[in-house]
Amino acid sequence: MIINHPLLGPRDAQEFIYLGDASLIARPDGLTASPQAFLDYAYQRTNPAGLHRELWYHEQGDRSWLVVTRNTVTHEITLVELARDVARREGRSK
Amino acid sequence: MTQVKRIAGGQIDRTRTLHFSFDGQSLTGHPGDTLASALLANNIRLMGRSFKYHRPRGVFSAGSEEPNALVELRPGARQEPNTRATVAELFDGLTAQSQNRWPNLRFDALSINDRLNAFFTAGFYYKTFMWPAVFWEKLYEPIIRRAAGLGSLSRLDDPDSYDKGFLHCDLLIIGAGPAGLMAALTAGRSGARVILADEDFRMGGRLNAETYGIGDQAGADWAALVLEELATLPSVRLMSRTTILGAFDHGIFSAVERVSDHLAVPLPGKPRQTLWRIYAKRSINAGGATERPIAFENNDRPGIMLAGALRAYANRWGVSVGDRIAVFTNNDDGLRTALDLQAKGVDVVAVIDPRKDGALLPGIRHLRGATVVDTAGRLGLTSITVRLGNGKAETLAVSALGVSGGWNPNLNITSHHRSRPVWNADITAFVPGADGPPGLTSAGAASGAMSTHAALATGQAQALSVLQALGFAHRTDVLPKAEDAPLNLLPLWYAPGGEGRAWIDQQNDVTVKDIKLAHQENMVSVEHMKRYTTLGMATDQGKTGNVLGLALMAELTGQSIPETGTTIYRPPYTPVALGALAGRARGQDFKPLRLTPSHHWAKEQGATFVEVGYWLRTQWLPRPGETTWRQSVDREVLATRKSVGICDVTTLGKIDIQGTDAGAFLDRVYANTFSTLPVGKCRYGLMLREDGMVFDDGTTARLAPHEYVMTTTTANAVAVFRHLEFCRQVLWPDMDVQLISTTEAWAQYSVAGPNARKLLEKIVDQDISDTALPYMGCGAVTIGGLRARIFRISFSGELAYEIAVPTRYGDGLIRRLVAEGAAFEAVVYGTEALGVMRVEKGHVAGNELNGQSTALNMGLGKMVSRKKDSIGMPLSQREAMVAEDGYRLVGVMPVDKTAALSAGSHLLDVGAEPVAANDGGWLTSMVWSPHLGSLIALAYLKAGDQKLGQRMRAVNFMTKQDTLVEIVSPQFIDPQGDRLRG
Amino acid sequence: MDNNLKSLSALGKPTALILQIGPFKITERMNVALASLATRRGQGTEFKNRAQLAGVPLPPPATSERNDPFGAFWVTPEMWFIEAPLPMFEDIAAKLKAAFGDTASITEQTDAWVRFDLSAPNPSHLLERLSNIDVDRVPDGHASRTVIDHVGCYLIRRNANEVTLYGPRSSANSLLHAITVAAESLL
Amino acid sequence: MRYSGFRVIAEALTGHKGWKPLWRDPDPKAAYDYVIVGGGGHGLATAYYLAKEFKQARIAVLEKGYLGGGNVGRNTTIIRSNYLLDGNEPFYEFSLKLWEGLEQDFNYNAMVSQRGIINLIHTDAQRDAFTRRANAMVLHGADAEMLNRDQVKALYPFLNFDNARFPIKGAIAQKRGGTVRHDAVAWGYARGADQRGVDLIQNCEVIGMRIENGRILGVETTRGHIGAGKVGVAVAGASSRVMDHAGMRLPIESHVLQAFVSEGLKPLIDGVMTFGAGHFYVSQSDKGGLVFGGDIDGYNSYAQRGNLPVIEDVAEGGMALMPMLGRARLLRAWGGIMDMSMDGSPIIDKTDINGLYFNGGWCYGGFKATPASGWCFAHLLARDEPHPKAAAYRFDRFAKGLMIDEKGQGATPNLH
Repeated sequence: MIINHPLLGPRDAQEFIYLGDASLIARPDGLTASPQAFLDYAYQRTNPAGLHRELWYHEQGDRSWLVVTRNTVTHEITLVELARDVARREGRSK
Repeated sequence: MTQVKRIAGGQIDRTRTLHFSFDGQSLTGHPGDTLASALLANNIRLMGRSFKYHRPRGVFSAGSEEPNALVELRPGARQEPNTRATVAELFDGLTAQSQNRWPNLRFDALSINDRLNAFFTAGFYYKTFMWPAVFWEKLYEPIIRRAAGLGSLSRLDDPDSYDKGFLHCDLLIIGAGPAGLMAALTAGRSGARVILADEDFRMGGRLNAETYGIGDQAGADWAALVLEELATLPSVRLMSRTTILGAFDHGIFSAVERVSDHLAVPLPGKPRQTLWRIYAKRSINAGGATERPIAFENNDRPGIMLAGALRAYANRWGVSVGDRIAVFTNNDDGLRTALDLQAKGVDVVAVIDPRKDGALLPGIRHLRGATVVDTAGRLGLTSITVRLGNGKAETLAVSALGVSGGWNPNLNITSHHRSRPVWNADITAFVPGADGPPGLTSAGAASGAMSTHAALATGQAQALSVLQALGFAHRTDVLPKAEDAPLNLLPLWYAPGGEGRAWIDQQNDVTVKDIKLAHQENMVSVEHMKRYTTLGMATDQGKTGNVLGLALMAELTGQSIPETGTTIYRPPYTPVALGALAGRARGQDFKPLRLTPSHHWAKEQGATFVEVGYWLRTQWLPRPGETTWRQSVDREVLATRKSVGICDVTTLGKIDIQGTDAGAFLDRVYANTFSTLPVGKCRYGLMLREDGMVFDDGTTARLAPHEYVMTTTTANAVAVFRHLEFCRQVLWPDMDVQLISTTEAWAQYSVAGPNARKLLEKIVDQDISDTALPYMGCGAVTIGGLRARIFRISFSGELAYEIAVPTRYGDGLIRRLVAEGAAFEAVVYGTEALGVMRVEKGHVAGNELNGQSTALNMGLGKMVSRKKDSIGMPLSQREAMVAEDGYRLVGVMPVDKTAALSAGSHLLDVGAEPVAANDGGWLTSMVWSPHLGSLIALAYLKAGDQKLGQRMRAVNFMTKQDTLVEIVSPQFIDPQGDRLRG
Repeated sequence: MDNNLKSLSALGKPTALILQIGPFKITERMNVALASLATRRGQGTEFKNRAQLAGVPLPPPATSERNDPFGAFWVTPEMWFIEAPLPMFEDIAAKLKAAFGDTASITEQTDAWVRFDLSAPNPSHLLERLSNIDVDRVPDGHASRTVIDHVGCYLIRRNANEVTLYGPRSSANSLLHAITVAAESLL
Repeated sequence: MRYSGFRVIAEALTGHKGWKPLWRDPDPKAAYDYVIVGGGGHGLATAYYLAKEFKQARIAVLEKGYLGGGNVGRNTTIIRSNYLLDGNEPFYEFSLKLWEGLEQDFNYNAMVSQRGIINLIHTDAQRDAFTRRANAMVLHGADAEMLNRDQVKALYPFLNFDNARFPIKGAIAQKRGGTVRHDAVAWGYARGADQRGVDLIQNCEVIGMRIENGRILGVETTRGHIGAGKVGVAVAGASSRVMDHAGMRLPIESHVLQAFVSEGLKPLIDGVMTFGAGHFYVSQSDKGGLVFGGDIDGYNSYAQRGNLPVIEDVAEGGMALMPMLGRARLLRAWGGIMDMSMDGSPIIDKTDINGLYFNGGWCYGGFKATPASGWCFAHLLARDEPHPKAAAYRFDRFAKGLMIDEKGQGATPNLH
């Protein structure tokens, strides 16, 4: 696969490490979240057959975490963003 | 007998003679020959045996689709089983032998299977060999396994090397026949970056095997001219002997280039083959088509081959396979075989043509409405039986028969993304589906455009559309004139005769009867049929047989072929040497080596090294007179505890963490707190995974208000860094934290033992007294003015420091430490002694950090601060993970100090049955403590903290050890830590 | 006793390696200091001012830039590796810290890497066997990370005939081995 | 009809006219007591044991494609019970025992062949961990042995003992491990179930579930509505897709695992071998092909095909272990969709919806589990309580912190 890195252009997916669903961005606060909310965050996955937003890390590249929108049936990639930008957009800060 | 079957013409160099041998027989051929063409030239038709029935077999094709003529090529360690003689390029000194036969090719004992064929039907083995049950492994299966397989490996290490590489292009063209050449010319002339790859050693495809022309030249001459021009275009790369193996996601293709397979031995330094990963913006499959046979009884004898192959041998290689030949064809292309051979003076006995209508060939006995229904000849074809249009049978004496049932587009690669081929009734064949790999289109016969004109036209058109899409200026050249004749094919898959067998999959011996049986037993879906009969599972991957089998099943079920199903292909296109896929990564080069700064010194000292991940670390350093590793390790441990020892700890991961939020960041990623750590101090940190299990541990030092250096375990250095980046970029993107690995930047040595300070005082420029540098202190120092770092931390339990200098000075520092240490009888110790001392001290390491253990299990539960949120804290509090009877880290000592003990032993209560219900835990690490004069171990024991002082059994069924042990504190020495603070 | 420790090259030799294999010249460079330079959050403007003042180039992603005595190549968002000559910049991190103050996080990297400079009429003939970077087509100054026989390296195209490789120091021998085997296969 | 050697001979002498279809192709009935979704190994085994061992009737298996077309038809055919943890080992040992009597039980030769499995050891830490495992296996009544380097060399002298980057130091062995002809497992169970009245319905995809008041009433399929007393879902890689019809999210990701076969070779490797320092395992089939594989590709996928890096990685492992393999050829590569769970262990459990049961999360280890999975799922369906051997495979283990994490990798499915 080729991941079109937002800063570096097309790069072989072999350079990346895959983590999983981009829902892992939305980590609940460990002091205030309900146990169920934390369990869902850590363990439950939508696992769609189709568009999937997922986290990839450019380990053999610039070390950026990316959010890749990819079709899990065709492997077509339609969007690649820096995970940091996505995280901020989703309200994460410090 | 020298090449008695040679006839005029062909693209072989008759001025040079190559010597080779087959089954020990010395033979000759010419450059340009394949092994198959050379054997045929020498009138050798029998080349192999089939898989199941051990039927005599000869060449069936003239290309990579060959199912029958498989040989073991080359001698000794280079022996290469199942090599298709049809693609093996002849070289001087080639040796080949036949395979899957015993004692020899002509008399094969297992041809008894052929006589017993009535029993060996499809799937017969599923129905028998079940009684008695033990006979399967003891009797039946060994017999089956002995007969299994085709060729054999030498069992010797492959002496050749392999290479890998990466190529980029705008357009990859697969196949250099008329369509591929036209596409390459069109794209190359416009300046696009083109790779033209062809599996053959001579580009041109079918043009090399045909007599018709392009423009006013012979097809092969046109191809040569085009190739000449392409070679002058700087943006075009011509890759012959290169097979495109697979189409992967996003325009990535794998290709194997057979760099040296046409030589007896690769030239010095050269690989045998190179695996290329090709990144292509667009690609065109111009891989041509493969002829398919018609099934009829005994259609598998040597001398029977595809009609196109028969004329390829005549036209390209100057070989007439037989003196009297016949052709059985249901289409006009097959007629070319008869015409070409007749023109070359070969006796064409008859053309058997099931089509009733149409013109008769001039000067040839053209039997319309006829079929071939049987053949004869034990080791080679001697005659065929023809059912004439009037229903009568006639036997014709022939030594070669060309068969053509039509042509199947080579769409293999277009289905690598599981795109289903589409049935095209016009050409009675499957063509590539529209949903193939994005960016890949097909041209020429591969797309179903069967004439030469259509190949040129589609090749050009596909290239033009690629150029347009990629924004290249381009022009449309006038195509040269070429034949544009229709196939006029009458679908015919099977010409029934009597009760005999008609082969569909020649290599695996799948016959029409097998397909019928599969139908009878309701194995009718294509996949069931294939799996049940093994159709298409052979080394030719069903290139000639699959569609035939499908068509027959369609006839049996009364459905159309597309209703019956399609068959898709998987990579690789043709079988590929595993060596090529592995490339350079073999032997010592399997993975890179990481060497420590003290490596060269340690090697001089005769150290024993051990692999720790990619690192090589010193395991121990034997001294003269020491004959066992234990002597060396005991000495290293005792000397360290008595005076001072030095150990290279560079391999531990070191991550520089800076920024105004660095402390807060560490509080989030560690279970314990770091923001409160004073500058110039270190603290042991425990890092959890989000699921609450311990991930990693190590000391982290605060070098400046906004600068920390974290230590990780050697094993987890990379994973921890990745995790920290995740936390920094994804979870808390606005924290002011910067990360960089400094593992490699510093050569770091542990100096441990009562005299550690005294030794370092001789080396370090600054005051490192207990006051200046207390326990867990750290800071920048210098060594003779050279910048260095010192950390007063201990893994051994002794007074200890880690001293670091820029890596290039690491060799100098170890020599210096050893030299200065001589006054203290200092030792350098390796990972074994390190392990002994950490077990003695009760520190967890890799065996305890197994990813299945909590801080509580390790006795470190209090380190998990619940006052702050940190990774892993929330889930670490789940009920089973905080249970009081969970595993706890304990120490284990044998009651009898001479008793054996081993890691991996399980702990049972004294007197308890050795069953899982009584399993109390297990010994994680075991060492000989020279200090205590006993084997000692760490263990995870259920409710272990409540069992200190109790006696249990440590049981190892593997070594039959059952040792009475006492459960003790995991801190075997100095539990108060007095030595550390000394 | 002489208090000065002797230094060794990443390959474990007292001097730098120079190797000619056919058209390929491989030169180990020991005379380069290296440090990572990262912007502290919220300090972007001041950081850039300081860089300009100090003459430290800050090239955009996937590129390198020279401004003697400094060279720089982009590493990751808001981080660069800065090259400078040794021994003048033996304490490169300290020198940069002096220039950047609290606007940057700076970490010594000189000893973390081995540097091989490859010069040849067509370096891509060799590099296409080692790296998936399209060395022929990337512009001069291109700098990016790549993998060579499982070893993560930085590749900088200086010009059409010269390429720099930075590899992890501990794997220097493995990296050199990969380069030489590939080069020898092209003789 | 009963299969036997005598029958084969008799049929051979009479032109094979008497062989009957392996199974019927019935149209779906309006309703069944039990509807098993998924005609793969686990679904077919469930139906077989429901009928045979638990004496239930009115059972249907719904398969969206052809029987045995999922992972049971695309795996590397290995059986073993060399597990470490208490939650797993009894289950897999139960499965291995069922394998040992399977062919006689369902009267079909699936070529269950216990030629042994070894996992190579390259470090002392691995030896310690494998010793712990071997002892745990023995405590659970399974067989295990530790081999030293010489013993491994005696078994496979052609391994790379002399010039290896990661030298072989020994192995853990399970002699009762081995291989089974994978397709035959599906066919044997299918035939056995069909003979006991189970309706095997192919080309019948479940596209919805009818759930009212917290109870499942049936499934919507491409062949119409089918009513059901109980619905058991055993669809491996499609678990999340099918359970989504019931509005459930699962602790599962779907990943692609590739497997490989070489050209047919004369016998080389008798048993099964895994290479602990590389990502490689291999056995040789009764037809002579080397069957081998390595890691999963590592990203969520439903594509049933893999990519090049894993192919190269696996080949590198093979060459590192057996340098003779350079001259053997890879014949075919294929991909299957693995239901990778969050702790690497399966789930066989009820759901919060009455009458809906789930069987999945097998990762890439489902094949060896087929008999026990079928048996335990049938038990759960018939008795409404978990089989003791599968008691740990519950959904609530994550909430309780009772993960069964053999590899110790945590909630990252692609690392299991």
